[in-house]
Amino acid sequence: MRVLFDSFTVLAVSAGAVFFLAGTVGLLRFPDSLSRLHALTKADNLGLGLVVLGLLPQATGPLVALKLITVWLLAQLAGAIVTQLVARAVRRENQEA
Amino acid sequence: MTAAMVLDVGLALLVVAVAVWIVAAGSAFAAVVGFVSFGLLLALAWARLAAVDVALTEAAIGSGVTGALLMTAASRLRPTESRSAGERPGAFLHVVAAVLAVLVSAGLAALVLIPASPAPSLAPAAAVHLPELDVLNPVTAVLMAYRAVDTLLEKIVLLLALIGVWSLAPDRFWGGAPGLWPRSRPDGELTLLARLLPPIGIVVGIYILWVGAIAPGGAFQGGAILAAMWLLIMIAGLRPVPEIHRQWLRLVLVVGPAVFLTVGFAGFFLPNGFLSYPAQFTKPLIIVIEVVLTLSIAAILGLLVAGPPERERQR
Amino acid sequence: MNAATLYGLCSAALVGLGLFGAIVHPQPLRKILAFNLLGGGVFLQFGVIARRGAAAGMGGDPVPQAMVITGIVVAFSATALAVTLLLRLYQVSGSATLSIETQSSSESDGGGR
Amino acid sequence: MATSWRMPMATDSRNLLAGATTRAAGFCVLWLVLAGYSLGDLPAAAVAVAGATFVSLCLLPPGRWRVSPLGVARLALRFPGQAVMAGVDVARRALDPRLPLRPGFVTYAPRLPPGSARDGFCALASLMPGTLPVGTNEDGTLLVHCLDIGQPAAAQLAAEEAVFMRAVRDG
Repeated sequence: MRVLFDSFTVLAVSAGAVFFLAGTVGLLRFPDSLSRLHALTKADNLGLGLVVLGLLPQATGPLVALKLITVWLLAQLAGAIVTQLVARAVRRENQEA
Repeated sequence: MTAAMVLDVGLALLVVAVAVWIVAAGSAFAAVVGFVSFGLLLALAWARLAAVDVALTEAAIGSGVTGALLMTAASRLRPTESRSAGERPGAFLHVVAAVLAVLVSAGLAALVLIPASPAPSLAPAAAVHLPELDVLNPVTAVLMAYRAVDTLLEKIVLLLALIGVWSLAPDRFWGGAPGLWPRSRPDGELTLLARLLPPIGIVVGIYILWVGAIAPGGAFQGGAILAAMWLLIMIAGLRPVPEIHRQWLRLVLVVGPAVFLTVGFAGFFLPNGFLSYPAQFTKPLIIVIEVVLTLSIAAILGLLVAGPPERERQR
Repeated sequence: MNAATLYGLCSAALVGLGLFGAIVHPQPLRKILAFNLLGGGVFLQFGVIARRGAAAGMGGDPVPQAMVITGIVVAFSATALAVTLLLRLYQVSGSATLSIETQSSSESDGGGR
Repeated sequence: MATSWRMPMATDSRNLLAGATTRAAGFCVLWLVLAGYSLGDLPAAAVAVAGATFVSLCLLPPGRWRVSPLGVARLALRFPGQAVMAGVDVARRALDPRLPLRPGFVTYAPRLPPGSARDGFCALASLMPGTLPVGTNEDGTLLVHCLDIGQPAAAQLAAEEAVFMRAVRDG
């Protein structure tokens, strides 16, 4: 059972790392600021989600598991709002230019 | 090389790389963005040095609150940037500065590489009285008991800085409200965040304050979180920035240092004198001081970011 | 080499970089940033001393750690005051420069807002 | 918009009480998640929950949003799948050597009126595959940035909005 949980953790956290990597590659390769924002929020959110999912079997109790999920939800909220604030600033700058 | 060592080397290189970027960046705004990430990376370095209390303070104050302050300044000062490009010092000064910097760095590096042996430490001395203080976090014990006078003076420094900032306002704005952001229309998304996040931040901030007695955390870290929530509400325009002549505001600003000082002077009636606590009340007294200090710290940090008054006092 | 030595070298580099930036940057805001960099390096040096003083079951000497926490807050106070002085200078003179020639020329053409 | 810190004047006091109770329960859970269960923490927990509930009621008066538990459950169940699709979509494009992107703007006329419920929907849409609301046009429609304008972004947003509206609406 323990082995099953541990291998799940390794698998999910590695998959999460792959998405963080993909998000970073997108950040470097995508042509304009707004497209880069897509790369940053979506790939990284999924990456963090997978890391959290992978760590859930390692949690020592339901409260610790809930703490992990809370971290993910707060990161989602902040990511969604900040992305839009940056997007708005980019649009304003494009209009001025 | 172990995995932890790889992590440390990578982190140290990243910290230095971001520092180079801050010095070399083309625009001040880009440098400030670099500074915010520098603070967060530095917080990770502190955690790797087993100093979690400092890591929290660095992330909250060194990166977060300072970053907010510098970002406003950078956007306001943007028109002045192109002009100062012509004032760059010549090659000679560059060389002199580089030589000086390398010398200082080399001296510090030598100190690091040739450490004193045995390493000086006050940890055993700090550990001796921890049980009677009933405060399990040694850093909080140092801040609130052993070196309480430093902490008290630091509060006074914060207050003096705020008085200094306020006194830079033009006379006609004295007593009025700080301008905060040069933004008239609140953004929809920001308002949404300002409605949802502050209650969560209050729970987290009070938790960080409370846990400071037994684990990393304390008045500064908790106060910085509360200040950030207050700033978020004000920037989103959900509640006004208070006018600085308000009695309640000034009361909140001084209540922390005042209570601390009162307890400190009450120590004169005890064997150890100034800033010593009566044995049986040590923990409750420390908690009371920490709570009022947190309130004052949150208010002062928020108002330091908000800056001097920029609007006339409403009659 | 252990982690403390590594971060010690890192802090030495930060102090040098901060010092260099504070001298060569003409813009006061960049000087303030560089100064904070320098401060960060000095604080980290304290962290190394604290880590090496690990004893009595603690991960590090709590005294330097507490001093750094105080230092970070005081550094923030100084930064806030410096930034406000700078913004006020810009408000009254229309420029944010420390150069005497540029300042007097902007005063003569009225400056300010 | 800026008002002072006072409890909201509820037109319906039962509504206020219900809102306060559910929120306080939520903040209690948050405290337990952070601090764990300990009787000694009670004073701090009480202050934190009371403060958070008060501020929450001030900033977002109850009755401002009409929340349907069933709709929220449906939204929450849908969300992980959407997050996976969004992440996989971006990762595929980023890692493809040919970089298959056709970035561009789409206008979308939301059915939600302007307000915090619409802001919530925009935040959600920015986490959905391929779409990123950038701002509001002068005629009240949303300007949405898409990674691939070949995708049926408007239809996708409409489906998403329908699910969202069943969960949360401005009251």
